[in-house]
Amino acid sequence: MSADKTRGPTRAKTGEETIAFTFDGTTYHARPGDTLAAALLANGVGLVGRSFKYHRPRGIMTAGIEEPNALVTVGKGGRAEPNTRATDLFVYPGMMVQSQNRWPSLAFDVAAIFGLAAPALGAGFYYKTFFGPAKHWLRYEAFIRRAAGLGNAPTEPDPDNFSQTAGFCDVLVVGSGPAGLKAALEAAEAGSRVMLVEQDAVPGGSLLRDPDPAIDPAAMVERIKALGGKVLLRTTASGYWDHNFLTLSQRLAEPGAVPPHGFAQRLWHVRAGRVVLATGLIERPVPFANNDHPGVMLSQAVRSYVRRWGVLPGQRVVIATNNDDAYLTAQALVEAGAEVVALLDARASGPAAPAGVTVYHDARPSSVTGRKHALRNVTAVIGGSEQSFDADLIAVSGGFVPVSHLHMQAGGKLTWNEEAQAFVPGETPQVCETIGSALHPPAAPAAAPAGKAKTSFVDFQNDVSLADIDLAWQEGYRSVEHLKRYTTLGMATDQGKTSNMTALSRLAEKQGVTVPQAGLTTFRPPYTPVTMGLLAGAGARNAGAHVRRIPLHDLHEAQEPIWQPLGYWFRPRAYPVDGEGLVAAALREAQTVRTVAGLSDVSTLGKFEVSGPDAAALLELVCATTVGKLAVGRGRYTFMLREDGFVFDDGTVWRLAENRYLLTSSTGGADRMAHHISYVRNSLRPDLKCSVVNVQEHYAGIALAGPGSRRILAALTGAEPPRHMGYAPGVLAGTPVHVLAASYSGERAFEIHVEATHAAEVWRAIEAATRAAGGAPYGLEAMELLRIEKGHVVVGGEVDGRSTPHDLGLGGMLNKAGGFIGAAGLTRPALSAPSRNNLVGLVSLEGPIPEGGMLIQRAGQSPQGHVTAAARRILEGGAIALALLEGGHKRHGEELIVTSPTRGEKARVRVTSPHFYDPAGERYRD
Amino acid sequence: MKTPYSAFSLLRGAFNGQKHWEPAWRDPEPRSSYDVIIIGGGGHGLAAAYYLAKVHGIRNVAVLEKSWIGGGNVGRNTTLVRSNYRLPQLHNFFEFGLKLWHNLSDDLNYNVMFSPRGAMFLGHNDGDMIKLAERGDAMRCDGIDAELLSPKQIAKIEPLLDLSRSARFPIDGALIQWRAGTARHDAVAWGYARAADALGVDIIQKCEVTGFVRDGNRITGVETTRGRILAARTGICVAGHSGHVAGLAGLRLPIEAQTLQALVTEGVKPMVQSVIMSQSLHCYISQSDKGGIVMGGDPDNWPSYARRGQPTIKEGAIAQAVSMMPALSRLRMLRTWSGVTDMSFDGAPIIGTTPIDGLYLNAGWCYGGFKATPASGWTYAHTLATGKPHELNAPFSLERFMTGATIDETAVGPMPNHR
Amino acid sequence: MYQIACPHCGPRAQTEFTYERTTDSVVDPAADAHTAMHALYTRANPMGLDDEVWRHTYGCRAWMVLTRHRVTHEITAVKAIGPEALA
Amino acid sequence: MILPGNATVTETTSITMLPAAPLHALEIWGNPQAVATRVHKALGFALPVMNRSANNAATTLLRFEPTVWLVEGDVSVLADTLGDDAALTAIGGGIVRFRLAGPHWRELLLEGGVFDTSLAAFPVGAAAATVIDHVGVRLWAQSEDACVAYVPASYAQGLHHFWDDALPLLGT
Repeated sequence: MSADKTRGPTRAKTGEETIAFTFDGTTYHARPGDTLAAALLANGVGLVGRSFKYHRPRGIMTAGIEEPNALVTVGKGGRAEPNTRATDLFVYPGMMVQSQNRWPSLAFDVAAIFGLAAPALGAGFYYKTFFGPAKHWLRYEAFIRRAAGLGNAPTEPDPDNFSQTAGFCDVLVVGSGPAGLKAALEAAEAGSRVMLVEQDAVPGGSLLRDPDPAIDPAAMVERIKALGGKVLLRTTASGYWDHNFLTLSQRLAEPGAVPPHGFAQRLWHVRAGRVVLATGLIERPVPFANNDHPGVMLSQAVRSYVRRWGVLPGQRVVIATNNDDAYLTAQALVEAGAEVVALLDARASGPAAPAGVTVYHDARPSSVTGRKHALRNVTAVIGGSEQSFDADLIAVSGGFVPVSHLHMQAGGKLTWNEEAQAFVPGETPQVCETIGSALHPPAAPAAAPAGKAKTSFVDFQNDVSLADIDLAWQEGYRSVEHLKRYTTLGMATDQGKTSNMTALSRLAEKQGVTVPQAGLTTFRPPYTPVTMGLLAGAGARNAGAHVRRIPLHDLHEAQEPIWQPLGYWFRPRAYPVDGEGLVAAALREAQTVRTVAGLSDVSTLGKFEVSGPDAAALLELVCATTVGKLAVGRGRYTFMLREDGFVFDDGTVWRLAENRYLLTSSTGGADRMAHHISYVRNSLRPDLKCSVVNVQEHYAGIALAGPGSRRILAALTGAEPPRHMGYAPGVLAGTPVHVLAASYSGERAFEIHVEATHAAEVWRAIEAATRAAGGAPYGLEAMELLRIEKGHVVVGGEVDGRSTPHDLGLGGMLNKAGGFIGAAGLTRPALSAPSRNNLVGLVSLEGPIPEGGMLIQRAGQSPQGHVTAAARRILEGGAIALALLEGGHKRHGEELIVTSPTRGEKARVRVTSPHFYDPAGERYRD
Repeated sequence: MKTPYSAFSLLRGAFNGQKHWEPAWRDPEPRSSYDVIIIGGGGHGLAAAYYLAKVHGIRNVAVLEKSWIGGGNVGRNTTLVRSNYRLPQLHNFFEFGLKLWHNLSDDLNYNVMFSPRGAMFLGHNDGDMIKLAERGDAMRCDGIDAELLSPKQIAKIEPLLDLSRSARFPIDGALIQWRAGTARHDAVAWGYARAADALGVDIIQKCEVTGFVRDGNRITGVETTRGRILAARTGICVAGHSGHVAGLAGLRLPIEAQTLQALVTEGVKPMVQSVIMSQSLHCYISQSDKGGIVMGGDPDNWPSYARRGQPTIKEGAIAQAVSMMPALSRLRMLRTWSGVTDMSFDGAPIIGTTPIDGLYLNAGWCYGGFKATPASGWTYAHTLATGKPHELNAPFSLERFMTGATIDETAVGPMPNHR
Repeated sequence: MYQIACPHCGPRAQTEFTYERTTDSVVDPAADAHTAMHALYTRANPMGLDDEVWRHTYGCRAWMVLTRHRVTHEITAVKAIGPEALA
Repeated sequence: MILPGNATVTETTSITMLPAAPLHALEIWGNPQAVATRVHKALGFALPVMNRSANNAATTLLRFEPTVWLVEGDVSVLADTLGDDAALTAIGGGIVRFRLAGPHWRELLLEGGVFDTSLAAFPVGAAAATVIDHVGVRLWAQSEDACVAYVPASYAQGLHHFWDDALPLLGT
């Protein structure tokens, strides 16, 4: 693209243009330190993007993070970052940039036709049309959705990591302008632990635009660092939360670039003793017709491009202002060799202008016309009459907005500065202060807009004009929040940084009140948008949930089992041999347990050692069954209730010694059980003399079950194993173990608990002996078949959080003396209503029983219950299931239908007792 | 009579600068008494007022809003609308509402942009899939649409989900409700307000209730920042602040106020077609018409009235979302917001009478109030008009906590912070 | 994220703590059913200070009562609860 | 796969999984002063105060909880001092010890963390329980140059990977 020599943005070549990058496929060259915006302007490119709604051509308006127009996609593949501000992106070698929201090209965008329909598409037009059934709206919507949106999201996974790091300091200073630098250095010199945060790539803030020979930012930064301070560049304080906690987002690499250490960004979680906000000002644009065209730029931005980057954004420049600051821009432009064709000052008087610059007072721009990359002409209302200027750039300043976002996020209040027409930070509830220009914005009196409302844009990205604000007012959307939501003002990626105050002024004018009376919108985090990957951190890979490994993971892995995720755990589900599938393997394993013996890993069970003279008293509070009468060396099944009387866990309790018990509970409930017991012991009964220690991970658990289990274990330990529900310590493979004679499978069975670090030896010994006897390891799936056939309930299945002990057939085991947690809740009438869902068994009369299926008497009926678990008889064959059925205890023998419409399955079943196998327990009792 | 909304009228406006539109609702002074006062100008309160006027012919109604209408939870949610609950009391209630949603734009003559694009719950293991089937079967038996999807079918709808087996929580399938979707939340409040106003309901903004007028065990009106206003029946409808307002009448509720956060990213071209939720993870994702990815997670599970969430809670939800859909990684979180939710003690709402005569309660919506707006308004209007619950809200009584007839969808018991 | 002054560990990040319930909803195991259910199922919900039971779950595991403001989130007092500890 | 003794070593930092050691929880529920005196006499040093450690050649005591001490090493002399006021419970099977050594160990522990590991806040000899990348861990500032982290065994591999991933960032 060849720049017009006398029009549009330009920069004299110096040979420093050493960094090559591409924009929409064209290669350009930039100097080190250039932002993309500076580099594009230097190469004569003024047209950078298209607006959201009307697809109007847009250029570069600012030189900072407030940029509403110049949004691009940078990078490729999984690193591509859409909607990146050209003003907040430092050029690096090989950088690839694409413009957005245009088709087929930036210069010719078909969707610009929306602009023609603009008169019918004012604020909230969509609320007034597209009626008909919701399905019709889906069709309109598909079209609207494609037209909306900005860039494209990547479709590949992100190759980079994101770090999240804790930070602590006495003083956190946000902003490295003159005020921030001074505050940070003073704090560091006073011995405080200091963090100084700057969103730019170099320190200095406004000094980069308006250098002060008396202040050397780089030297001050070095001094702060030497005093032990931390200075973070390319870092934005994006959130200010409770108790002086702030989140800082740091770029370790520019968007789209390959990061040097594999980490693209770092999120700092900082707790600060004191926070100093030196966040400066953002300049206000000026509303006039077509004020969104490339070549309309904020005055300070123009000065930044001229002074910091040596770029002339235009060569024939009109300046429009309501304050003194823009006169400095005139000065900078004149020094750089541009022609300032007019300085329009809305005020009746102003300071002296640079030599050769004509100042017009009582002068406001009313419209501009433009060509592709620059303006053609500026029209102004001067006094009462219009005058046109041949110009390629207009630098505007409508006053200044203090950056008070963090102050407000911290819960701070704002006060109105009438002279500056600006809200400035006031009181704050946190240990926080604002300093510098954000507290003292320059005077800038209000000036009424002079152009046509319809194309006088306020929110540039979302195409909200003065006319839209007027329409919202007319239709009764008069609170600021209604106005914003109705017009979408301030909802774009710049979050209204350049639009909020202009809109508020218009609203105040409509209401005939002052701006502070018209209201104020709140600022919530983030200050500038933050990548989701950064907020996810390492959790992007694992959802914030590390896999929990069982102690024998590697040993099982060697047998190539089918693994089963269970909460965060992974457990063997089956050990297939000879190409077996899951179903066949599980059935073989279960049959082996029923006929010979099997061993299984039960390490994830919740386990608690409770010791001390009051151990039994604590357990009788936690457990709903009796505990205190257990003899040493004996155990029993138990269950626990929530305070509302419903069953929430079950397990076994064993008296290991006079004052020592072992309580087991379900895998899934182990963490909440640990918390619950701690609550009961420490909060409710701190007086009890006992110790509760969570030994879930200390002990690995191995279940050995089957008719041959007793003989196998006796041989391994050299001792007669305990009888059913007995406990004995023992030694197996040279390792001390606890042997608990408990049966989940319905066979004679033992749990062998061993310190996890020695579990492998014990497992190997038991496995060898079991295999020698014709047995085999079994996984969760076989365990499920065994327990369903036996009619044992499982937490998360039949124990569904809505069942009472009576529902589950456990009512008879309740501690008659009461006094346990949940006893009070259990007395409520609905917990003993006859229509409650009760645990029953189902035997199929026809067809396999779908798990989760609904129980009905006839088609079309509302369900009366559901199948909680289905299986087949292990040795006999035939489908069985456990179910919860309305009034089920009294419905044994009834015939019902199990239906699963989502799977198209159905079965005819008979209701039975849930105990299909050895209901008397003869197979494990002596 | 207001100018009806239509494409024709919009086109007419193209030639007159849209100068023909009147205010969507009036700004009346409060009268000294009404038949019914509804405290709270949120979605539910405005909907209840609309149905009182439309269905029950009771038009002498005031909606009192302490701030601006729609500024509470109806304006700060993630706009999901669905009826895919496991428990019959819940799915029947929400299904009634879903049917109202499908015709709401026409009914109100205000496009609320209800978009039935489908809402899916992902399952990540066999246990999840059985629970999803159970839920779907329960719904289907009661005549509500639900369909199980295989990973291949999911891939056709949401190709950007990580459907690989190496995902931390691999996706085994999903339960989708096609008739579920999203709506434009502000439009719901504004649409109900405009329609209620047209039927004569007084919508009174900047009018905070500071106390109740009491005669024995009967409430006869309210004290407000704009004076005393009397009414035969007064309905509380201030979810988020129910505990506080009921406290003014001396009631302690089975409710704890918690913060629920949500966020939206910068807009991108369409990448998420449906509403994605998960049976095992605690985040939900959809894409707005403007292109922003809207998502949320679990509440900050401790009590607060501040509309100010904690960053780490949000980061946890985002980690889950990015792990499910890695393409979200380079999108940027643009805006966050929080609502104050009424966490009830079984997770289900409370709509009905109270121990005090003349005082009615609509509360306890937890994080599911938006989708309930039409059904809640409809049944609350019925209750306010007749003094008795509609059959759909009868199970959601305040007494159920003391009797034990709780409606506990997630089955975690009485502690809202465990929910 | 709050900073909570654990009586045993000093100021720590809220991430390490879990909220349990308000002190007025602690159910005495010996209470009669009505009292117990009333405590379990109702809250005062003040828009101001309330006393709450918290636990330093991912720290010293001890329990404590926080007096915390529901709107400003200011924590005005922290009191240890639990078995008698060695100083 | 990580086996005991496995380590990650860079130029400046090493992460070493230590061999299993006897670990016990010592919980005191009654007469704390009397127990403290008896323990002091038996061990030759006083029970450490909250979030501090104390040790001799055979035994190290770390106090992470108001009523519970983590005892590393020999407990034989302790067992006789407890009476009906306290108990010892073995927990070593469930905990993996990592030694994080080198000048950047404090910085490494800030990754995914919430606890201030600076020298002022966490001096040598200090002990603290906290959470790192969603995992509850216990830390002991063993020396200027090294820290011991006690990690739940099931999470040990996950956390080791997390720390390995973070190593390139240290000192940058």
